[in-house]
This record gives sequence, C-alpha cells and structure tokens, in this order.
Amino acid sequence: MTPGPAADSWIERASSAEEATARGAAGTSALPEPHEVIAGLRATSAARDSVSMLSPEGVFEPHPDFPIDVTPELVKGLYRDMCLVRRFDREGNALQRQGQLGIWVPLLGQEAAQIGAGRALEPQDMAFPSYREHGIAWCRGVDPVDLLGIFRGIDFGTWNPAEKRFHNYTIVIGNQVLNAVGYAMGQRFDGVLGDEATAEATMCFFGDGATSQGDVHEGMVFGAAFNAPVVFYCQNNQWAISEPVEKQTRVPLFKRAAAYGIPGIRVDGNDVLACLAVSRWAMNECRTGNGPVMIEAFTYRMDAHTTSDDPTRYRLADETEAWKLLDPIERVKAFLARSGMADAAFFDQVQAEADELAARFRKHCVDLQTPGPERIFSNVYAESTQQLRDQEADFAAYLDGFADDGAVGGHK
Amino acid sequence: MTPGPAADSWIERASSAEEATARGAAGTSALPEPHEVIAGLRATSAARDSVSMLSPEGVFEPHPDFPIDVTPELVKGLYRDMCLVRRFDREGNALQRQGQLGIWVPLLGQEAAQIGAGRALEPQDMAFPSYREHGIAWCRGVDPVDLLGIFRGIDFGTWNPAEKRFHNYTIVIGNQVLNAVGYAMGQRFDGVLGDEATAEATMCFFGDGATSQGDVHEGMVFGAAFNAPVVFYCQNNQWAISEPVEKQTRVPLFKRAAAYGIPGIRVDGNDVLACLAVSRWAMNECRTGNGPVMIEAFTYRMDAHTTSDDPTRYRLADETEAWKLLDPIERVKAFLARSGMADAAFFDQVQAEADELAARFRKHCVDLQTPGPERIFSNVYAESTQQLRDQEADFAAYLDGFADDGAVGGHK
Amino acid sequence: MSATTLTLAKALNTALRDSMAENNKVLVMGEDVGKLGGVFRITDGLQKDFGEHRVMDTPLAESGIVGTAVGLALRGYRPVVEIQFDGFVFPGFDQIISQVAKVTYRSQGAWKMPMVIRIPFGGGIGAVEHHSESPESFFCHIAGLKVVACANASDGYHMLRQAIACDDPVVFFEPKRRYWQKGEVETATAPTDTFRTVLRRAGTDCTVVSYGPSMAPVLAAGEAAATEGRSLELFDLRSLSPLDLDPIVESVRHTGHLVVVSEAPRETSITSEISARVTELAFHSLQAPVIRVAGFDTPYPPSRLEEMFLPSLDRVLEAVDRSLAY
Amino acid sequence: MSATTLTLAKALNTALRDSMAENNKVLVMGEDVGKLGGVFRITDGLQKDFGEHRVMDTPLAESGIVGTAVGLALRGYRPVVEIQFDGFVFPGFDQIISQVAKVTYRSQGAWKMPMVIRIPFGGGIGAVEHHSESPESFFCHIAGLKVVACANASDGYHMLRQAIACDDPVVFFEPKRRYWQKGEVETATAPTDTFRTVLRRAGTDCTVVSYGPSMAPVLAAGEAAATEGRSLELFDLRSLSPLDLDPIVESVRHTGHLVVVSEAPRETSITSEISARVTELAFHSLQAPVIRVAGFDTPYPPSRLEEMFLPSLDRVLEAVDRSLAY
Ligand SMILES: Cc1ncc(C[n+]2csc(CCOP(=O)(O)OP(=O)(O)O)c2C)c(N)n1
Ligand SMILES: Cc1ncc(C[n+]2csc(CCOP(=O)(O)OP(=O)(O)O)c2C)c(N)n1
Ligand SMILES: [Mg+2]
Ligand SMILES: [Mg+2]
Repeated sequence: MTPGPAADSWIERASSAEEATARGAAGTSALPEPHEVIAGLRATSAARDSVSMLSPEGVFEPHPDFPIDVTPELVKGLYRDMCLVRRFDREGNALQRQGQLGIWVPLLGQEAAQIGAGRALEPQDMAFPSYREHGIAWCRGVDPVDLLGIFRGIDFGTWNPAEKRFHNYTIVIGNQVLNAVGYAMGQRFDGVLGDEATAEATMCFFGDGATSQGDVHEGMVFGAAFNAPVVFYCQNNQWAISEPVEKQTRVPLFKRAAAYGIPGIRVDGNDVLACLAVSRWAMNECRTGNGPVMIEAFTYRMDAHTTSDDPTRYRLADETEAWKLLDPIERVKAFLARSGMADAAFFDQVQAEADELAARFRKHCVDLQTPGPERIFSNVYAESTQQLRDQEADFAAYLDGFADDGAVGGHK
Repeated sequence: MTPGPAADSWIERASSAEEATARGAAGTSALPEPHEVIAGLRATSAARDSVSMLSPEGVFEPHPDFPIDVTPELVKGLYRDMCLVRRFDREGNALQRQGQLGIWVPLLGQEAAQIGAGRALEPQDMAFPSYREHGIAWCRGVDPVDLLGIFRGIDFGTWNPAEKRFHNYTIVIGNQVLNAVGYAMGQRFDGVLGDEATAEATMCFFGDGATSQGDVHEGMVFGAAFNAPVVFYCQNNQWAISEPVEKQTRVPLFKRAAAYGIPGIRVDGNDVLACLAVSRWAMNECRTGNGPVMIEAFTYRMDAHTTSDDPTRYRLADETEAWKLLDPIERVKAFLARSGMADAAFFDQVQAEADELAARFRKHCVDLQTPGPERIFSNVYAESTQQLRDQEADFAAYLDGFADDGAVGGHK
Repeated sequence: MSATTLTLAKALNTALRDSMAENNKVLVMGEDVGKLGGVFRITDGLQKDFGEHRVMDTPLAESGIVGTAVGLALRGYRPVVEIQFDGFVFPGFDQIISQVAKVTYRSQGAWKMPMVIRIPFGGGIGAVEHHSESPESFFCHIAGLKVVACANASDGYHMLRQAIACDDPVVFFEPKRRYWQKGEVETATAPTDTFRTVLRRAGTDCTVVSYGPSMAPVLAAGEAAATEGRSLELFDLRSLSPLDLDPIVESVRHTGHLVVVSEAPRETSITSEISARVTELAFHSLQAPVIRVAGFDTPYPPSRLEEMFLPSLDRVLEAVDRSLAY
Repeated sequence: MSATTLTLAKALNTALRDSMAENNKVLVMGEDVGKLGGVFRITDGLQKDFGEHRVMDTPLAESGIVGTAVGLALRGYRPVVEIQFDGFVFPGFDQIISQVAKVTYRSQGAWKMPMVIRIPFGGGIGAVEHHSESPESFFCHIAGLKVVACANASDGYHMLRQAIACDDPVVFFEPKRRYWQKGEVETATAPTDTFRTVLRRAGTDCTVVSYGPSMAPVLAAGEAAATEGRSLELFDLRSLSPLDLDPIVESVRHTGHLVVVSEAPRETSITSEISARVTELAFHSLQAPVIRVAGFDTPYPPSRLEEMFLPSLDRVLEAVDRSLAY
C-alpha cells in the first residue's frame, strides 16, 4: 500500500492494536482482565528485538553485537551494586512508612537497568537523572545519604553535581533531556570526543511516560542536529504512575530513534550484563563522535510509583508476581553460584555490607537537621540582590519578635 | 550491528551525513557552494520514496497504490484553482510592496501541495491551517478577500472558521497541530466515522521547520493514542525562513510517522494529481477509522519567507531557478494541452478570471476601513467583564477629550 | 435535597459528576484521572461511570492535554482538564496563552472556548519541588482567561459547576492542602454568581482580603484578633481575574486599613494588583499603605521550611498591627 | 576610543561581538541567527566571524533552545539565546521557570546559570499577531531571574555587555520599534552597574517612570509639559526585576505624584508592582494615588489599532493632569 516505513508502521499498528484492545478494555472495568495480564507477560518474556545475555534462570549467552568480558570481578561487582542499591531503596521506603521521610521514590526492579548503565559511565562522563535514578547516583559515587534531604524536605540533594558529574534530580518530566543534550553539545564544542580514554559523553535518563513530552522530542531533534555525544536512556518500566505504556505509544519506544536518524536499541532491562554491554557500546559511539544513541531498557516498576501511590487501584498483583520471576538480582546470583564465580562467603559479605549501609542510611536520615530560615533566601542568585536581602532582614526581624516567647509563626 | 529499525537508521544517517556535509559546508561560507545546489536538485528530482504521477514535463503515469480518475473536468479544475490562487498570491505581494499591506506570506511554488490536499477535503471535513495556506482557504470556500485584514492589520481574518470548517490562521508554530488532533478526537467521539459519504476527518497543515516543535510531536502522540481521524500534512518547502530542512532532521520527514505507528507517505508536492490522490486516500483512511496518517509534500518555497524576508542572504538563485523547472502549474498546463483536454480558449478564460479576481482582491484591500477602538475591547470574552467595560468606557471618555480638536493620541 | 457535609475533594468530585450527568459534552481529561481517579482522587469513579471517552487518561504531555482540549472545545465539547500539580502547568503555558485565551478574540466570537483547567495549588503538604507552587498571578496577567480559586467545600462545588457552565476558559485553582477539609454543601440551591468577592467576617478596624489556601489563617486571625479586641473585616476574593473589588473598597472606606494575603511570591503578583487598584479607588480612605503578606521572592523552599514561607496566623496579625500602628 | 553614533540594533550587535571576542565561552544561539543574522539583524555577521559552533542556527523549538542553553551553561559556556519575537517565548517558558531560574537555588550554588535570553518586545511596528507583545511581567514574577529592558543605543550596548558578564540568568528585553534609532555609544568607558534606575530628566511637579519602548513618549511628554509650565521628573527603570526604587521614592518625596508607563496589559503587571511598592515606601508623600498608563486588559489588537493601545504622549500627559488635579 505505502512505501517501506509506512508498511512497517502497518505491522506495528496491527500488533499494537491487539495490545491496545487488550489494555483498552481494562480502562472501563475496575480491574484488569486476565487476558490483559497475559498480554503483559507476553510483552515481558518476549519483548520484541530485545538484546539479552543472561536469562532469568541465570544462563549466560554472549551476544554477537555486544561482546563483553564476563570476569568474576565484573559480575560480583555488579551483583554487589544491585544488592546495596536495593537495600537502601527498601530502607527509604521503610523510613517513609515510619514518618522519617515525606516521600520515597522506589527503584525496585530497575536495579539492572540502572547499574548496567551506570557502570558503563567513565568518571569524566556526565549523567542527567530523573528522580528515580538512585542506582545511577550510586555508580557516580554519590553517597546515598546525600539523596535523603530531597525526600525529607531538607534540601534538593547535597551531592555536588558538578564534581560528581551527576546532575540534580529533575522532577519536571522531560526537562533534563534537553539539558543533557546541551551539555553534550558543549562536550563536542570542547573537542573532548575521540579515541582517547579521556573522551567524554553524556547519558540522560527518562521514563516511558516521558517519551510523550515535547522536551524529549526536541532533545532528540537537537541531539541529532548537533551530533551531540548523548545517550538517551529510556527506562520503560511499563507504567507512568497509573498509565500503562500503551497509553503513550503504539510502537516499541526504541523505534522512536529511527525518526531522528539515530540508532535505537531495546535491551532486557532486567539483565545487568546486557544493559552494561549495550550502554558501553552506546557511550563509546558517542565518545567517538557517532552520537546520539537511544536505548530502551525494558524493565518493570515492581513497587508503587512513589510511597504516596496505590497501585492496587490500577494493576493486578499477578502482573507483578510474573515479573518477580524475572528479578534482575536473582538471575545474577544464580549465575554466580552455578558458575562457581562466588561462594556463600561472598553472598554473606554483600548482605552484611548492605545491612551496614542501610543502618548508616537510616541514622543519617533521622539525624538530619532542618536548616534555618536563611536557607530560604540563600543561592537564589549567584549575585544576590538588595531586594532579597531586605526581605530576609525583614523576616529575621519578624522572627526575633517571637524570640522571647519562643513561638514561631507556623501556618495554620 | 543493531536490530531492524536501528539498522535502517544507520543507512539514514550515512546518506543524510552526505547531505549534511554538503549543506553544512554552506553554513560557514557566505553563499552556498555549487555542489550544494546540485544536492538540492538531486533531493528534488529524486526525493527518495516519493509518490508522483505527473512529471515536470507533463507526462502522466498512474500510481498502483493511489488510483485516480483523471477526467478533463478534474484536471481543468485543479489547473484553474492553482492559477487563481497564484494570481491573488502575487497580488498580495504587490499590495505589500505598494504599502497597502503590512506584510504578505507568499505560497508561490506550493500551489499543487495545497490544491491537491484542499480538493481532497469534503465539506464536512475540518482543516487547521498555519499561516501560508491560502490555497487551502480557497478550497474551503473562503473568499480570498477575507484573508486581507490579517495582513493589513485590520483583523485576524474575517471568514467564519466554524461555518467554513477552516480554522483561523495559526502563527505560533505547531500549536494548530494539537488543536486539530483534539478536534479529530471529537469527531471520533461524535461517531461520525465510517463508510458513509457523510463521514468526517480533519487535516492539519504545518511546515518542515515545525516538525521540530514539541507540539507537533505531542500531536502525533495524542493522535495515535486516540486513533484520531487526522491527517498530518507537512509541506516540506525545504526552508524554515533561512534554515534548510537539514537543520531540523537527518532523515526524510515522512519517516517520523513510523515512530508513532502511523503510515507516513512522501508525495511530490509539485504534482497536484499525486497530492490529491494521496490526500484522498489518507482522508478516507481517517474517515473510516484508520487514522492518523502523515503526508510529507515535498515542495519548494519559490518566494521569500514573507515580504519582510531577504532570501539572497541565505540561498542561491540557482536553487530557485532549478526548482522553476519543476513548476506545479506548468506541468498541468502541458498535460492539458498535449492531451487535448483543454484548448487555448480555456487557458484564456482562466487568465481572465484570474485578473478579475486580482482586481477584486486589490479593490477590497484598499477599501478596507480601520475599525474603531471598540474592536480592541470586543470579544475578549464570550461573557464580558465589568472590569473590561469600565476600561473601555474610560478610554472612550479619554478619546472624547480630543473630539473637539480632532487629534487622537497616537504613540510617538 | 438538604445540605450534606463533604470534603473539598468530594465536593469537587460531585461537581464534576453532576456536570457530566447534566451535559454529555462535558469531558474530563488529564494524567491518571481514569482508574486512579487522579493523584488526589478528585475524579474518583468518574471513568467507571461515564466511560473512557468522557474521562480520558492522556499521554504524559501538558501542552498536548491543553492543546487537544482546545480542539475538543472547538468541536463543541466542554473539556475539564486536570493539571496534576501547579508546577506542571508550564509545559502547557504556550497553548493557554496563545490559543485558549485568544481563540475567541481572534475569531471575533465565531468560536467560544468553554474549557476549565483545574490546578491543585499551594504548599503545606510537605511535598518535593514543583508540587507546592502558586502560579495564579501568571494567569491573572493573561487577557481572555478567567481565574478563580475556591477556599471551601461549598465554593468548591458551586464554583466548579459555574466554571464548567461558563463559555469562557476558566483556570480553576484548588487549595490542595484543604482537600480533606469538610464543609456543608447545599448542592440543590440555584446557582448564583460565585465568581465574586464574598464577606467572611464583618469588622471595623482593618480589612483583610485573601483567597484559596490562605483563607484559613486569615479566618483564624479574625478570631484571634477579636479576643484581643481588634475587629477584622475578612473577604474571600474567589475570582482572581477579573477582580471584584467593590466590596473591598467599600470596606476600606470605613476601616481605612487593608492587608492582602497570598502564598504567591510578592513581586509582580496578584497582591501587587490588589494593592495598586484599591489604592487607586480608595486613596483618601487609606490611613496606611496596603500591606501584603505573601510568599518570599524565592523559589519554593524545601518543605521543612514551608511553615515559615507560608502566610501564617502570626504573620497576618503582625501585618494588621503594622497597618493599625502606621 | 571616543563615542560613536550607532543604531540600537548595531549597538546590540557590537555588544555581542565585543563579548564574544573577549570570552570564547560566549555563544549565540537561536532561529535564523546565522547567515540571516536574525530577523532584525542583531547577530549580523557574527557567524561569519566566529563560526558555526559559536553562532548556532538551531532547530525550530524554543524549549529546545532554552533547554540546551541550560546544558551549555552547566558545561561552562555563556549562551546568549535569541527569541525571535516576544510572542514565541512561551514554548520555552517551562524550561525558563523550572530550570533556568532554579538551577542555582536547587544546587545551593554548585551550579551557576550565566545565560542571557534576548527578547525583542513591544508593538508599534504594524506586525501580525504574537509579534508585538510585552511579556516582561511574567518574568518579573519568577524568582531567580534578572529582568532588564534597554531604551537606547548606549544602554543597549552596556546593558547587554553586563548581562553577558552576569553569572545569573538575565532576560533581556529589546524595544524592537527602537532598533533603528541612533544614539551616542561610548564603548570604551569602564562598565558601571547599568541595571539601575536612571534619571532622564529632573523636575519638580510629577514623577514619571517607564522603561524600554515607552521611554520615548515619556521623554516627549517631559518636553511638552515643560512648554506648558509643568515640570516632570523622568526615570528609566532599566532593571524590571529586581526593581531599583530608591531614586523613584526619593523623587516622589518632593513631587508627591507618580505616573507609571508601560505597554504591558495593566492587570497583575510590572506597573502593579511599582504602584504597590512605591505606595508602601512613600505613602505619606503621595498626594494622589499612583496612576498607571498601560496596555489594556485585552490581547494585542490588530496593528492598525495599536496607536490607541500603546501609551502615547497624550495619554501620559492626561495621566499627569489627572494626578496633579487629584
Ligand atoms: C511535566 C510533568 N507533568 C506531570 C508530572 C507528574 N508525574 C510525576 S512522575 C509521572 C509519571 C512518569 O512516568 P515515567 O516517565 O514512565 O517515569 P517513571 O515514574 O515510570 O520512572 C508523572 C505524570 C511531572 N513530574 N512533570
Ligand atoms: C513558536 C514560534 N517560534 C518562532 C516563530 C517565527 N517563525 C515564523 S515562520 C518560521 C519558520 C517556519 O518554517 P516552516 O515550519 O518550515 O514553515 P514555512 O514558513 O516554511 O511554511 C518561524 C521560525 C513562530 N511563528 N512561532
Ligand atoms: Mg515509567
Ligand atoms: Mg518550510
């Protein structure tokens, strides 16, 4: 009927129409129908065109296009990363339940997608997270405790984004994609691309829902227009709060890349080795001047959107149960054990480390002090203004009025 | 290296890299290099995957996928449309030069792209123009004189957009695409899709530069998500003011469609029969519930961006000369003459009609009266406010103060 | 039917439900408004009862939501758009200012734009960045929009009904930290014009005007002041644009003092406009300049500091004292 | 080097050129700023001399322009962004308010945001819709931004130099209908702080303050009033946020009258803020309320009507009369 790509799109439409109906029907009924869950599973276990290396059962099979040297150190390191990140993520949830945090944004289930990408970054690379990238923060050398202030309402994160080369968490969906592209344009202008080990690139993170935002589109348009060394790393965790990915797109998200003339790859986001290998390849493409590249990490949000969310209103436990079988950490543990790369002592030691981290995480949280009013007025500008200094002085004077009787003006 | 679509994209990148270099070189030099112009020509005469039926020499060859019944009435009608539209477009330019209009936005060169699309619309269909769609306005039954107030600064267009089913001109790039998708969603909700002759669909118009805007992306995302009966009709006239299309994209624009799971077709935008056949097909797809569809009409902006623009600063006359050989009207005239569908009398009569229209267009323009101050305050709201009525009354009183000495407060 | 006690959230939900039942052109659209019922549950149960075409979970894009709502309005629908949080309206700002606000003017009335844009706004819920902002002032500067804010359950119901019935675009601000506050709602009463300033407490010493979330500390200040022998006259604006200032000017003529309270940063804000206009209209009656109790000219601070940022009972009383002592 | 006579357009072009020559981190980006030199030719010749990496024709997307400029600034560049016309800044509004204005605050100073967003603004050129707007008030309400407007060639040069040198984001408004007006520019003088209110004419009867395109009718009004024996004291704000009000308050203390002039629609605007603040600071000195001469609370009208919409010499004088007669 129509030329190549359009023909493609017919196929896409057909298949996604099915899915759409399956999912669509659910919109009207209180709970998803069984066949929907099955659809979900099918999508999962056989995500079309997906690059994978380590099966859910822990069987490793190299991928011709993405060679990776699977040493014990590497696998044990990745396993440790994922365990520690999951551990403090769970502690974050617990701290919120106990009223120590106002909210927590769990990454449960996305450990492989994040550690695989994060470990593909070199110190000189730059990363632009959304708000769920605790695993990337970990790989950038950000102390997890520096995340706590955000969720306790003390600050906006206390790591130094310039030094860690890990930008502040960005909450407005899509904004960081454009910021990352601009940073990568700067890397190109600085002439730091090439074959040297010091070559730089940028990776930015966003979700399946974010792909609908104009900023993500414009990011890809600008990235392609300026050959920016940036990897667009989309964690498709199947949900945007209560909206399944089918609400955002008819076609697999990695296919968006072709529209901008950049490579797009879908990887099993629960397979840390595949995520690492593909991310390394993508970052190298960018470092050597062949950017941008798009990666869709096909994974699943195992927990609620945030601690304020109630997923039982919109998705079946069965769906989550099915994904449990695809756990990103379990398969690595199985692989380590079966291959004899690691013994019980190693697993125990990681467990101990994790508990230690969790304890430090918790202690730091409860010890956090609320800053004084000066924080409200600080760093609004690099070069402050008289108007703001006056406002701060007026408010200080006002507070002094309560100094004697100790009361402080709290909103009623 | 990477799966299907990514592989595609490699090809795209390779080929468009060439083009990019060709074009890119020009960015630094004051004027385009000859090889660039050639590149431009190549792109033209052999726009990849382009649907065409009527050659620049006026030879008609049917297209298997887009059958069209080429009757004398049809071809003569299209010829007449294009001649009349071009004629008043030229008159618009002249009126601006003579100070009768503040600005004019010429469609010269895009007559086939617009008449082909416009004549594919049924009375019940809806159209959302940008600001250059004088040919679409013509097909919607809008009297060209109703466009004049926009460019003379008298009003924002005086046709009734609801009755003509032709929305107001939209100047903010991309906005109308989302508005069109919403309107088409409404058509779907109203249940007016189907096989009946009364079935409705919507067509929206935007340029090559507009494709970079977030709104156009979101329009395609929403259109696909809600199966909206909307045709995204992109007139790629090769330029966004001074920026060649290569600044916006690495790949042919119609390939954007695949990213949303909708068909995308490139048509020779200077071939009115191809534009008509493809547009009819696309609108029927939408009317029968298979929307959205994207069409890229590959054409050329023969004149300046607007009468305020000076294209000699950024493009070579040679490029324009080369496109002259592909004129959308000449080829139809040749076809009509060679096929004996029309005789000299017909051409003379169209010429006479055109001159008549131009004269009426000019007279209406110079006779246009500037409205009074009440126009400033009218229709700000459907339900006006006391605040605004007071403001209007105050201003009227202020003006009365000058009534005696006749002077009116004009800004210095 | 007699009055029932509802939370503000439930009152808004009921207003949506009643409007949708009454007119099948009324649509609800936004992020997570379907099965989830919205993150604040304002649209709870509506999709189940009215179907997926009338309560639409949209793709995640605010310009897309507002821009398609414009098209739906042109088609004859009356879309009620939910913006999930105040800080996320800005991707849709261009469509609001360039299309929503101008379509009627541009078409000389050939098109109407009956659209409601619901925005939960304000702080006080201990949220992260972008979830506690007060962007109403931006919209008050845009001709072609009507901007209102409700402060209690009864107004929540009746003002939303009126907004949906209005043939002009209405930006509807909901004080998110009051969603769970209960109030009497008489849904049967014939609708009167609720987009007008309303007297909340009569008084003689000083006039205090506010809206939305800050009405609570203002009403509390009225109580507290009374116990200290100062009589405050309190007004709830309800309509932020256009402003209904006559009752306030009247009041100032006898009190001679005016304090304006809002969470929005002070500079170039709704409080600036009220101060300027009332001073123009009651210059000789004012015994002190209009005093503004507002947010500071900073981004919204980390939430543990918001109690200091937000206008409080104490800050209102201190402002009243300053005005009276002027 | 001594003073030269330049048009405002050429003065701005020279400021860009001098800043780029002085600091190779300064970049220019926007639509048609390369070969075309911008639709107003403000960037004329810069790409030819500094190359495509330093003067970038971008894809057609304002959020993309501003959003990538943010990233470039984080990388250590000093992007100068051109928005083609006032009405087209809104697609970039979200990036401006959510990122440009907040990055420094969010990172507690770890990041700086040295960015200039140039916006040709105001009417009077007989343009079509969206090409004659005055959106400055929106930006004055955004903490974290500095907002300035130049009114003549000399300020155009020195204020743009200062904006580019500033480590905070500066929204830089250029009165497009004054681009071709000539003025003396002394480029050699050591830069002083130009983001301050400046006295344009000393007087005793009434203070008049304005900025940007409206300074011309205000200065003309000063002349005209003098011939009629009324002495106006005229100020050019230059900085719209933060406001430098001390000189104005000082002036009002001896004139007792203030008229504020701006093209921006009146409601919740920069004129509201000036009126509110000066009244707070000089209440007892004011013999009349601050009078505002501003755009109407309507969309910008068709251009043949703009002469009535824009503050004119006559409207300024009439306001002065009203103030003095109050
Ligand atoms: C512009 C904007 N609109 C709405 C929101 C509210 N919101 C926060 S997260 C979210 C869903 C994001 O989904 P996705 O992009 O898939 O990322 P995920 O949360 O699944 O990691 C929404 C709608 C927001 N933060 N920003
Ligand atoms: C949001 C926005 N930004 C900038 C402009 C200024 N502008 C008007 S037309 C134009 C170029 C449009 O190019 P294209 O989309 O290819 O349409 P064409 O003019 O070629 O028909 C630009 C940048 C605008 N109108 N709207
Ligand atoms: Mg998601
Ligand atoms: Mg074009």
